[in-house]
Amino acid sequence: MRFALSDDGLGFADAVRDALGSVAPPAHVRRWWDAAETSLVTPPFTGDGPWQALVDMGVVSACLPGDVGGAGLRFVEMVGVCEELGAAALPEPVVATAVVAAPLLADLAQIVDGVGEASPEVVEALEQALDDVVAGAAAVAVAPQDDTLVECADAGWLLVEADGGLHLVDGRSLPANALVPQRSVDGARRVARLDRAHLDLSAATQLCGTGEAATAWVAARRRAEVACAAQLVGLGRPMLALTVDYVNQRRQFGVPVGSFQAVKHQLADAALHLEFAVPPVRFAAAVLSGVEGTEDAEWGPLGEPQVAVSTAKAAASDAAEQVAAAALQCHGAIGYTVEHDLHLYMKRTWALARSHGDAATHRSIVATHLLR
Amino acid sequence: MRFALSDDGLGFADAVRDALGSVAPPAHVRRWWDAAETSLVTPPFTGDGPWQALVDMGVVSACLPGDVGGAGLRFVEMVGVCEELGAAALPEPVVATAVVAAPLLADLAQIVDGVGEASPEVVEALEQALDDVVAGAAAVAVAPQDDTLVECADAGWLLVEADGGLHLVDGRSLPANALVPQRSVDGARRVARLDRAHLDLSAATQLCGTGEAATAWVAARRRAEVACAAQLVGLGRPMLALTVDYVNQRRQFGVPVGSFQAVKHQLADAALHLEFAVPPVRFAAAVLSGVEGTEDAEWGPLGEPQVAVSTAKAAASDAAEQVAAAALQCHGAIGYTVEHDLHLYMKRTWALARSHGDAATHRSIVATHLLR
Amino acid sequence: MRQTRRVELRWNDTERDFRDECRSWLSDHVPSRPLPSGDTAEGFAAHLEWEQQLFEARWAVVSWPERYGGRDASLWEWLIFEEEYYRAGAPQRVTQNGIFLLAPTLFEFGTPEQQNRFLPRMAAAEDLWCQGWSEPEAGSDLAGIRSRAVRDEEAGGWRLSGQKTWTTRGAFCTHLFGLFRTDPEAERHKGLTYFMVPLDAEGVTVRGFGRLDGDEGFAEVFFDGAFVGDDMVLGEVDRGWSVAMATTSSERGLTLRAPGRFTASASRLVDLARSRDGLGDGSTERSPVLADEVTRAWMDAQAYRLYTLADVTDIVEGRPPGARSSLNKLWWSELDVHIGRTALDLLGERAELVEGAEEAVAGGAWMKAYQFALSGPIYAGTNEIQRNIVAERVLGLPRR
Amino acid sequence: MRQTRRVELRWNDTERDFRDECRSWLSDHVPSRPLPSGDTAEGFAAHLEWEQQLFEARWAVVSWPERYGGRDASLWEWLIFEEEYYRAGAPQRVTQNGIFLLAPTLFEFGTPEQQNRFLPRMAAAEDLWCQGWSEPEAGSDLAGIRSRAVRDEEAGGWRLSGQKTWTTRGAFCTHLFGLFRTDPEAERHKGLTYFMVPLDAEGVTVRGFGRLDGDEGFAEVFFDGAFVGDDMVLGEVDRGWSVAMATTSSERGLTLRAPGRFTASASRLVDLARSRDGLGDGSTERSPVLADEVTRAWMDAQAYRLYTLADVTDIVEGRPPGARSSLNKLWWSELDVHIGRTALDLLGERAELVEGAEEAVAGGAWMKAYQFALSGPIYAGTNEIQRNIVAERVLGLPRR
Repeated sequence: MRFALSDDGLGFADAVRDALGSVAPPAHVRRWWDAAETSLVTPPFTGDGPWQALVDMGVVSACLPGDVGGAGLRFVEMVGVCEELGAAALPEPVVATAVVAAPLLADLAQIVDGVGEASPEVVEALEQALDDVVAGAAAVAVAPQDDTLVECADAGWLLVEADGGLHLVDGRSLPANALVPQRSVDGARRVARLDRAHLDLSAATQLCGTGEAATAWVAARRRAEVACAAQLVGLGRPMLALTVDYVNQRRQFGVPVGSFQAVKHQLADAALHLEFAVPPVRFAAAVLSGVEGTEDAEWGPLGEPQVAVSTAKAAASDAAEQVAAAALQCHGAIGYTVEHDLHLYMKRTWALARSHGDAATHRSIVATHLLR
Repeated sequence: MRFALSDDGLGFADAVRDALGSVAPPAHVRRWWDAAETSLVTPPFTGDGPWQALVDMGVVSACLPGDVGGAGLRFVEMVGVCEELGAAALPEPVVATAVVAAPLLADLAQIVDGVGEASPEVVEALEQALDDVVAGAAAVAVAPQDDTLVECADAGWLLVEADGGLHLVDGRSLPANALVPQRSVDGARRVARLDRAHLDLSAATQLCGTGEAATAWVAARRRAEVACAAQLVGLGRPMLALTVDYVNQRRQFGVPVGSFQAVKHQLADAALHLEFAVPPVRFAAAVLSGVEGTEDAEWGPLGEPQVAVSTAKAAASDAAEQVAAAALQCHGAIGYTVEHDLHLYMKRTWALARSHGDAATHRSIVATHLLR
Repeated sequence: MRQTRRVELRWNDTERDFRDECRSWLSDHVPSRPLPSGDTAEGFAAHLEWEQQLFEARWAVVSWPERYGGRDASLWEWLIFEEEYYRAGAPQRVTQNGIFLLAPTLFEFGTPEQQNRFLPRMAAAEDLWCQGWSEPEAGSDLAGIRSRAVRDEEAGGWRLSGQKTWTTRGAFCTHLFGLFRTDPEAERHKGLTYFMVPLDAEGVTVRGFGRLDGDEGFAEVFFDGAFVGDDMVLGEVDRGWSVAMATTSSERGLTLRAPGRFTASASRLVDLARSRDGLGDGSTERSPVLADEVTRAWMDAQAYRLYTLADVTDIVEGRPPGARSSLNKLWWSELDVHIGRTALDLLGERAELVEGAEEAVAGGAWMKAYQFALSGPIYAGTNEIQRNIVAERVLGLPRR
Repeated sequence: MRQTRRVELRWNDTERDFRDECRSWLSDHVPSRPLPSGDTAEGFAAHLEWEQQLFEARWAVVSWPERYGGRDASLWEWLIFEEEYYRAGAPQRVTQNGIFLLAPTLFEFGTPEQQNRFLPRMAAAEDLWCQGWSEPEAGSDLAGIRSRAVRDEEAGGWRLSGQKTWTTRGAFCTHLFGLFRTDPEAERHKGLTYFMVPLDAEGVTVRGFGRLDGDEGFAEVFFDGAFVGDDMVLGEVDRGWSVAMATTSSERGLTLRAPGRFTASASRLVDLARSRDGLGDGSTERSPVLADEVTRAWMDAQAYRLYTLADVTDIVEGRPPGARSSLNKLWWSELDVHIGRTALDLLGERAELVEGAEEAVAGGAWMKAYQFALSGPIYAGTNEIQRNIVAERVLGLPRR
């Protein structure tokens, strides 16, 4: 038994945190906000900047197998990285590409290869997409059939779920009106609605419709849920840190605001819930990665992948929202301005807490498993 | 518009509070606890003591019409009295008799009189029961068909709901095994399960089965719910007062415990919720009493009797439980002993909060009205 | 002998007529499409037009005397007005800070000359007042105010210097009211004076800045030797604290937050829950859990309404609410957050979408409302301060 | 080069064997009917028998060295033991205060003579230890202790006087450990000494009194010149505070509250919810709301389990938890209250019924458990104190 990040996973997360500290400070996030004033199309991110830095570090392709140029990491080795990407409120679609879509592409490539079902065009597109990920030339997004929002408004590649299977669509060939950008309260978010009426889903884009593909798809969606949870616990940290700094420094009634018990207890509670949300998130990542031992019957319902995932997302959503609320209240009026950085993290928290299923939805999933 | 107790209602409540202060101190409640050590049969209460004092003040018969010896008060004039009976944690079944069962008896007597449906035996029993209430010779309890607990383990009269109508049963003629006393966490409570197998419900006990009787029965149950809510907000007051006294006096770390913000805020929150539970309780009583204006469409769903009632009970249950929790936590270990009076009120709160429908049940009733 | 007072839940005929008139006027005049936010330059202008319409129809300040543009409305009628106003979905009141915070102080402490000069123009939205309480170092702790007013005997007035901040709609207003330190030797609550300041005075600089919801709703106001005459002092010199307390107690008390706003929001929340954007067909397990939250919010709004009716009864019968107004503020501010939060939970994934997003429900109004609600537990004395007040003044715990 | 450490969620073969042995023994020996409460005289005797059985099978103190009756079990094995113990519904441990609070201190500060004298008898439930921390004027503020120990040079020991209170099961125990003031001049944390005291010593009087749940679970202990020898001092004279802190940190930390107790309670709550006594057929709107509470409780118990696994990993790898043990205490104590409260909510009207009521579900065990849980946020340092500690020592807020 050893329930902690692996040395590799921890080292990778530390390296990403250090890198983001210099290439993705709050000022970087604000540039995405500023860009949204004039256009909701994603600003270019494939040039210099954090995206390229993370490509160079091997983050974007980390979960791809070695033979296509990745590092063959399991999701569980990346969960710490997802926390760091959350803590930086990074606008670039790294999480969606690296831990959700890219490994799905790899899974599908393997399935297609084994079954030989897809058309040559789509096999070629698949290779091209994988190459793009390795080169950092494009982001990849997924578009589920239930029409939840697409998390990257102009992904280079799009994996679209439609009746009968999955389609790989070249984002750069999409009609302009197919992905409709949606303005978010978080000005650095770029989400979009997929307008299927303007999409050409033909045999030429159909990847496969086998049971194996469906399994890979479910796994990808679960990774998305846990990766979102990991970002949320990550987001909690800068909110808490900013607040601790502020209340230590701000004086009212002749003493630091942080010396009031009401402030102490709000922040202690927020820290408590944040700390206790981390283990469920990391455990869910381990379950999804098939870490040895997770199949042990001793885990009980928690060993069922969807229960582990939903437990993680519910805990992370609630904890991050609690931290956000405590942070704002303890900042007082200064936190209520857009000149202070707090809102950058807080608004992302509001968005992610309800993305990929909110706490109530995930608890109802767990309830069904427990009480059925 | 005048939303406050009437002068009469307020004066009556004040008089009851004063009287209970001398005839029903915590030591009186403890006598009922002590009696439960040896037997769960209700100790005699129709002699000296609070019951007789309240009979003498006209509380027990207050809601009966003047022509049978009552004072003809509406429930809304008695809601303040119910709060005081709650605040004293009075063990005697005054509420159940005075505001629930006695006015139901009076309603039924009127219906029976008008319809001429019941047997002469039962008409006579009805008269006898009313006389007993006026004389303070017996308590009256109700036993609904859903077999909720009967709130007086040895009522002189029992109004039993059974298929097809209501029955009036002479408690003193009941077989010993018909009312099975149930030990409660509150040693001063005397609740019982009615074992219908040992009950003789014949035509001789059948009061009436008309629509009017059903309406009177529904009204009685709603009065029971609101009266329970009123007792709960009443119970909150001594718990809060004991705690305020204690934290003002108890010193730790060189200062009174009550000077700590964590203590202040818990108690401020408890007081807040208690204060805001009172108006819904009194409003519900007004609606049930048909106070002029309550039928105004401006009230919206709140004007519907069951919505008003359920809003009151949910708010009172939650508020009283919150006060209990804050009171115990702020007392610390001393509150965790049975030598301190706090537990007398706290345990009654736990019981009443779930009696006559708990908060979740009543909120679900309101939800159904709002969202159907 | 005095007549016995009973419970009375009927509005009398005058009140019913008042409601009918109000409802009918609002139904004819409330813009069918919501105005743009009054906390932006463009939206503020639109709101000003609306304020002028209100004034002309004598709905701007119903509880004021007729000579200032009011209707001498009773407290009960004022409650009715507010209920109808919010139920009709009428625009936010950008004149609110003057009318609800400064005016009660002017009525109590102003000279007749000041009253005649300022009140009618305030009612007509000709003068637009913002509050200048907070400073960078004085938020919850108002006594920490550092802005100063130095006597200019020659000019017959005062020179102001220092900085105010978090001044709501300061960038769009014409006047500011607030406290300045007139006795630099005095400590904390002492030596402060209540001034009214035209924002176009020389030496006053206003800089707008962004609020959480993106609107330019806040301003910093810098004073660099700006001159105001003695006629701009409200109440006694060096006694500004007690003058201001009358105002902040209005801010916390009944006048700022009639229940109408919250019962209207709660009704809209219920409507949202019933719609397909809310609980939809109610087929998931998640639905009853959210239905329960909606119900809690609705019940809490009703409790606030009933509590206010009881409060007004007390006031009318001469039992003043006192420190209980802190209870009010705790209740409505936390209720408002709960309503907003529950709406976001109902909207789920779409909660993040705001004005301009085609998929946003109600144009993103719920997210906007939530962000606005979040300021409630912060301004007008944080809820931490309010809880202290309840504990110390209502319950009698030691002040330490 | 050191091997790269990975995530590892498998119990190794030794641990699995340990679990199997433990589970099988418990399944053969746990009484099929719950024992009467160990906090009554009658129940205490029954629990003592059980403790002796545990000891004979070497399950009493699994993590202790074999020479004292333990199994040298690792922290992981100890977690497994606790999980199996509570899962099996085995009796409460009336020896707990000695084993979990005094023993760690004895291991750290005791002389070899003290260890040999006390540990085996403690493990065998021959000596029964209660704690003597609290005094009427020293609860959360342990430094306020007034009980005194005065040097008796002639007799080679100390004379104790004063009063301890809220001593759990004090009426049934044989020994007490606690702090006494040895330097009357010293203030607060200084001049205290850690003593072990036989309760049958002359000058010691024990008076049991009733706990919330009605059991005689508490005692007051009065000292009137009771003599103890130097061999009953644990650690250095006048340094008792730091000795005691090691113990209270055990009380707050890992050793007192393994997750097994809470995961077992949460599972029972789930079972209750699934039964007819709980949500029944789930046909009412109320059910999903309560199902949500049950799910929260279950999830929080799982979070505690996972947090503990991460904590133990840290400890095993040499990263000590430090002040984070305050987080633990906050979590388990509030989780425990939530589990109990949710059970009462499921039971509704029948929640009030207790042992002896024919209609009581599970013999009233849930109400009993709820009342027990309510002590969690109070004892071992109130949760208010714990939140201060988290804020000050984990987050770094000013102590004031």
